[in-house]
Amino acid sequence: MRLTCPLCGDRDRREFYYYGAEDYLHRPAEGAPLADLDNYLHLRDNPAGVTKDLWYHEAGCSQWLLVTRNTVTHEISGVELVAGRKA
Amino acid sequence: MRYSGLKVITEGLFGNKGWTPAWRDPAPKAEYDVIIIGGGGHGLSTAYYLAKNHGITNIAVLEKGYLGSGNIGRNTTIVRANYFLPGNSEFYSHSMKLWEGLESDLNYNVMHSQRGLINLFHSDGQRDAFVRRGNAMINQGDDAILLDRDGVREHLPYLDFDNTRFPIYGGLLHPRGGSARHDAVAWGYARGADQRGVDLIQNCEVNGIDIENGVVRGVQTTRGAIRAKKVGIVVAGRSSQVAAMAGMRLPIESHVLQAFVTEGLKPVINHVISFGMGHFYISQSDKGGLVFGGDLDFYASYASRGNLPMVEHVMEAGMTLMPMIGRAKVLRSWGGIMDMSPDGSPVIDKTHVDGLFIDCGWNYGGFKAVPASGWCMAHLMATGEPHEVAAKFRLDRFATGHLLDEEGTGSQHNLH
Amino acid sequence: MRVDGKGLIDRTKPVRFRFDGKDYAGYKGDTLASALLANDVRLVGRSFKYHRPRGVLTAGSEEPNALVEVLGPSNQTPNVRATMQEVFEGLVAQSQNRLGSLRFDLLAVNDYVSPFLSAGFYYKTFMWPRAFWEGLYEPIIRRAAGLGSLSGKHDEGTYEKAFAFCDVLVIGSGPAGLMAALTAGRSGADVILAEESHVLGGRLLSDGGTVGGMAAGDWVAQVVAELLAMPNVRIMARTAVTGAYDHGTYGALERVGLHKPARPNLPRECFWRIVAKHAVLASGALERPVGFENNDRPGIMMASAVRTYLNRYGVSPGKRVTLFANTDQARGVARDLMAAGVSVAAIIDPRPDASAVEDCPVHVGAVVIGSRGRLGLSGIQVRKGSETIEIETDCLAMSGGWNPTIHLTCHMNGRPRWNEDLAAFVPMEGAVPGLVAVGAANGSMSTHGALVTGHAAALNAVEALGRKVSVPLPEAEDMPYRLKALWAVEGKGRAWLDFANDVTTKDVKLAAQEGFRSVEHMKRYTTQGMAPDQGKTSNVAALAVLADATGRGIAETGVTTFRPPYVPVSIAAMGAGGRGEGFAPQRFLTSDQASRDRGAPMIEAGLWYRPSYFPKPGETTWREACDREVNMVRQAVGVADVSTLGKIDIQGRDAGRFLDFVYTNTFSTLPVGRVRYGLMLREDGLVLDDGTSARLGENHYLMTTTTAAAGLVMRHMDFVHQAFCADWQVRFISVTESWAQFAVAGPKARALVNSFLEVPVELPFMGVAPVRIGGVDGRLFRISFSGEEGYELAVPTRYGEALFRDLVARAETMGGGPYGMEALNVLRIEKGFITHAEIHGRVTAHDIGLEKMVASRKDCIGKAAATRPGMWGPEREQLVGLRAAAPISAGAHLFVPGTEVHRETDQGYVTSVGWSPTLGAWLGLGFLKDGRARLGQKVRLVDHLRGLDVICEVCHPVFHDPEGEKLRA
Amino acid sequence: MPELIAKSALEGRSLNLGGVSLAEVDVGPITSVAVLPGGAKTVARGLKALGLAMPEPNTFVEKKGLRIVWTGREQAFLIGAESPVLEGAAVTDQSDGWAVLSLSGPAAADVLARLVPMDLRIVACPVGTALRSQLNHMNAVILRTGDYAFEIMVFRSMARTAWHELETATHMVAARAGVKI
Repeated sequence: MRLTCPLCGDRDRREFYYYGAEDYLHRPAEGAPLADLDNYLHLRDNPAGVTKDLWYHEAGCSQWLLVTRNTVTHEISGVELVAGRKA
Repeated sequence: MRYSGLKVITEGLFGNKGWTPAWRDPAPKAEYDVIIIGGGGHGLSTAYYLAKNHGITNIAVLEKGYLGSGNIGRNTTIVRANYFLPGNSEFYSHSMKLWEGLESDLNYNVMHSQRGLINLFHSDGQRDAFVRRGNAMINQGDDAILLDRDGVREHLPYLDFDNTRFPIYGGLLHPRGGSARHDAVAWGYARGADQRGVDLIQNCEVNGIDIENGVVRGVQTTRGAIRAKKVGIVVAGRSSQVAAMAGMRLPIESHVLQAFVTEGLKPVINHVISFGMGHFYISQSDKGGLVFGGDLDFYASYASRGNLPMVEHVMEAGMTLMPMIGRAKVLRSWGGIMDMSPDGSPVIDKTHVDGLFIDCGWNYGGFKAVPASGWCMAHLMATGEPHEVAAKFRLDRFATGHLLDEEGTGSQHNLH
Repeated sequence: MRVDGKGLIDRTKPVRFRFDGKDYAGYKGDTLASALLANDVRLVGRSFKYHRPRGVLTAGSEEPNALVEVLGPSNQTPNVRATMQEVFEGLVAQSQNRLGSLRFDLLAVNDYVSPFLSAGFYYKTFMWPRAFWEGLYEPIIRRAAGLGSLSGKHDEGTYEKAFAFCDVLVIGSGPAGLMAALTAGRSGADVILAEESHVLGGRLLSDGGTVGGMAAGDWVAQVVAELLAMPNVRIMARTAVTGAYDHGTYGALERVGLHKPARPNLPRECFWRIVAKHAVLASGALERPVGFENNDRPGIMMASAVRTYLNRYGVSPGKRVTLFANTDQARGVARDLMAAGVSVAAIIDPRPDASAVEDCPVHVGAVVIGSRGRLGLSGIQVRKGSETIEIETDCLAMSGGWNPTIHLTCHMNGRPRWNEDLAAFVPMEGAVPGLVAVGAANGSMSTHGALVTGHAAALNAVEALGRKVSVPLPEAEDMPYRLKALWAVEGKGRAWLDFANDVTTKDVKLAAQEGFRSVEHMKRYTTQGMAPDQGKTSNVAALAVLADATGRGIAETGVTTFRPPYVPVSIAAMGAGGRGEGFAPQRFLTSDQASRDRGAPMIEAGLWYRPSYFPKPGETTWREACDREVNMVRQAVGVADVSTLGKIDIQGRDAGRFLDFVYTNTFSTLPVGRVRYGLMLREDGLVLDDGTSARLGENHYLMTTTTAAAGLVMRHMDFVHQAFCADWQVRFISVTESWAQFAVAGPKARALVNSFLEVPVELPFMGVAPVRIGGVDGRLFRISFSGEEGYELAVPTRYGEALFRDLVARAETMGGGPYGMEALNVLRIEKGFITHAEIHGRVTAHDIGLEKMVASRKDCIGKAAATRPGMWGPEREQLVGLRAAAPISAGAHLFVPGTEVHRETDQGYVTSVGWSPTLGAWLGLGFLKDGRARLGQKVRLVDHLRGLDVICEVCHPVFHDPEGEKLRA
Repeated sequence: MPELIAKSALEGRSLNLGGVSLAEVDVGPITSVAVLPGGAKTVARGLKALGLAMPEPNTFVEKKGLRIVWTGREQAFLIGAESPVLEGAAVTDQSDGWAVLSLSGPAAADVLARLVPMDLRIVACPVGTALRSQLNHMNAVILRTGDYAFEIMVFRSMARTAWHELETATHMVAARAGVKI
């Protein structure tokens, strides 16, 4: 399995650490109701198909990556820097 | 028909023509009292215990493939009751008791054998954590023995005690731990449920759940609509897809876990062994194959197959722990779909829809839970109240913070 | 028997080897199978269940029968395919899975009671009496089961793994593979040609014929020579591509040293990870047997195998051969045998319209219905219409047609398509992105078809790579592949499908009869295709029999799942490098050698090694050393290497603001030159780590993490920064490895430290300052994990060893010295300081009494989640101290004295314990329900595993110097 | 207080086998330069004084014995001389954090093929390439310094493991070359 890091290029999966779904990027604002927290930490769409999830190029540039990926075929259709995306 | 050694002899004398089908293959009726979605281990045991414990037999188990085609069809077959958190320890202890009577209860040889499970540890810190676990097991009424290094060497002389990266300090022996023949568990429960009148419907995929003003009415399937008063979702790795049909978003992320079997070998490993410094566990099946596995691949996946980095890590763990298996050749590798939950423990609970129940979140420990999961899901669906040993498996526990986190790794789904 | 003038072996190089204790001779280039057949040895094994005699069936890795044990000086390999093991001088092999000798296997008795051992019988019996399963039945089954044996000793072989990258990976070197490699090679593309066998050419070496107007063998040699001369082409012989994985990654196993005596540093096997932009599967096809009564005797072989042994190895497996085949191609076997002077008893062809041109008896529209010869074939019965013919023969070459070798195309859940004309499954296009099947692997059975499809696939790849090439196509035979599918001949006796697992057509029908109608159910119920060969020659016939028994077509019945590896791969090869200390990197302190010189046992702390204790002469137990070291620190001064703690250098205007966001307490208000203890939560509100952070400058902090969580915290901070505050003025980098840091603790600590400083400095408690030490810029922190007046002295790592040796030497002149992890642990327990034994991932700030550290006026990671109802309240277990006169243990559970010891009455558990020489008592830290409200009470500590049942006093965790006067002295 | 003696991670160890030479190298000071948001221009000016600039990803540039290596997003290691104060960047001394090994010879790329999940042949990895990747189980920075030469930077505390891995791979590659398969 291979990911193309936007900075380092095409790399073997063993260089990356997987955290979870894109939901971890949408941190509830301070004081938000606990239900928002449940969504943020626990509830997931968990699709059998295209999803977006978070990978860390641990052995490379230490950048967090938002990867668009198919959970059935493992096809990867997009990788972008978490730090680079518009807030 | 009742199975026995005598029956095998008498049927053998007449060319085995007399054996009848282990289960019927009926077409789905228009309505049932109860529908169980999912013909895997947990679905079949739920149907069995609804019939056996609660006298409810007008049940349909709907399976999109063949019976036992999911995780129960391919796993490392370990049966253990070595959990330490209240909420888990009583559940798995209950499951172990059911395992110990399963052959006679089902009249089906599931080949459950308790040859002992040893969790190895490689530091003082790990030892203390296993002592806490072992004491919790004994407090629960189960069995645990602390082995020091020499104690481990007595049981497992072939481990590498001299030239290894993480020396063995000792092990926690769980004498009643062991393994069973996974397919036989599915087939035993299927046959038992079928004999009590449960309709096992294969090649029947559920693609909709009918709900009218908050009450479940039945399901839509590839073989037509079927009505029911109560519906149980028992589909492990596919839980999110089926729950979505009822407008539910679950605390589940589905992950691939690889497992391996070698070519058949004369007996060399008699126990189930778990390595503490790199997720690796191994046992030898009755047919002689070494059955072993390790960690998830760690990315969400429904592909039922994994990739080489984790394969290599598992093999390296095997070689540092027991280099004698070096010349054994991996015959087959496969991957399952693990329904990982945010604390590593399962969910057996009602839902916001009246009459709709959910049994999911088994991470990679579902096989040993098959009996108790069925027992408790049946109790919940029949009585509306959770069984006492499964009372803590609530769906809302993540929102309220009443976690059952055995690994202590927090809400990240793939760390359990 | 050996046939003169035939074969590619080297008759000038005889090779002696031993099989089952007997010595034989073969030639270089022979396999164990060809050499045994040359010596008229036909019986080589026993089947799994009924222990029926087994002989060589094929000439490749799909072999189900000829599995042997190869013995080596340092290891023994079970289940080796004799058809793939090349002979070498001194090779020693033996047959396996037998009780007694190969000829007199006592377990063959199973064959006589086979009606009672039909498919799945073991699910229906062995249930009574219950204890007998584990006591009697299972042990017998386990001893009888299994095939080959491991030696049980550590495998001392050398193995390696490697990575390779290419534009085009060609798998298989038959006509299709060679054509593809030649085409891609000439285009200049970067090509790898992998061939499982030890010679290239595939079936061209067996079937002869002409390619491009020359003998097939000559064409092979010419192409291979050209490929070898191309710098952009790498040929990997003896390399089986075992699995297709995501994004063009393939696993492959190279046999590097298995065909020669062991040699130092020469790996036995290499497991390759090959990354290819394009892959061409030219793996050919596997011939399949025909089912008839007793079709499994030694001497009954695949027709193509007989031709391969004749033309590649110069061996005829029999003196009087019969051919039973349903294709025109197979007739070549009889012609080659006769041309080589080997007697052909008859040709039996089930096709009524088949030709009969060979000058030997040809029975058209006839089938074989039985065979004779217990340990080796002696004769067969043939039915032609109503007539039955007896034929004396010692070798039956059979062929039921060919199955394309599609396995790799199905490794990503792709299902193959049933092709009615070929009566075989062919790959579904695109099932594995980037992989194209060509030649017989794709159903193009003729040599011409192989050349055309191999060439076309290579052209597509070359064009996709932006290259151009034109390579003329040599002409070759294009014989139509006309066959009449024959899975099993009707008859009442046992017709064998899976020769290894003893599965008959009756077993498959029984499975259908008992409701196991899905092909996956049938496979599991009968164990069809679950032996080492994974049913490569038998699965299709078995599912055809199932289709017939369940009234469905073969396409509808479908296949079982193809899974990697294509051929079995040793755990040693895939685990290369893992053996011994190779499993994980080792991290060494600069003081490592100095500690070992003092006899300190080094124990693993994550990937680091840290000294456990420093034994003095006369001390026999670790406790004696530990007590001494604790007293030494309390009364004089102790030195300990703490370099393993994580150190993260944080700079920028928003550094303080960032720390406020990741820590529960506030750091932006910390004055320069001061240090503060911080508590870090995970986003789920539970404690992730703790440690001190120092402010070195206006925009410059240095964070310290625990050893265990260093990597975790770095990754967590990178996420928080990049996900939530990527635009803040803050950057950070690990400096863990850049500094060697030593704790100096005890009443004489200040004196010792000052003696090292060029300019002594008066540091307040929790202060930090740059210092000069022995001509070097360092840092001095005044922090204490022991509870004594304590400092930590940091210098660039290159000076670490020198500083440690000097510190220790000087400490010893002051009545102090080095102290190890055991003493460090007791000291911190006496002081109530926590480690990851306490913050084990299920603990909140409230649980450890630090809820006041959660600043109210700012948000931080984990703050919201910590407010969830389940994270508070008396139900939760809180950190307490425990004190007892008698020994206590970590991992024990706590109960109210006098109550029954059971899960329901469990009140908590112990996380850390130690004998405190300072307080003369056993001290512990643990968690107790509503603990802080129960200080002063008694609690019963029970450790079943160590046999302890002790009454303890619950007290405040800080036992020693609760007011901290020593710290602030 | 006597001078503190400095010691390198591998104390200058070296090995020659099968045309491959492996040795510990002293590359002098190593300084991490991490550009703060908006600081690119000021940092560029600072580096210009040394005749250098922030390198492109996966590259390193060498001028008069001073080398600047790409090590991450807007981050580089300045190697070979003390770093000047650089406004607009977080500057951190890394000199003692890394052990540096040089591996050279015709079979150097084959040796690394046993340990690094990257194509290190000259076409894919020309001179001037800097890759942050792995050396078996540890992180490493791999520099292609010559047609047949690499430098490998690993965490100092893991230097012995790095040496052992490279030495073992060198022996195996040599053993293969010594025998016609």
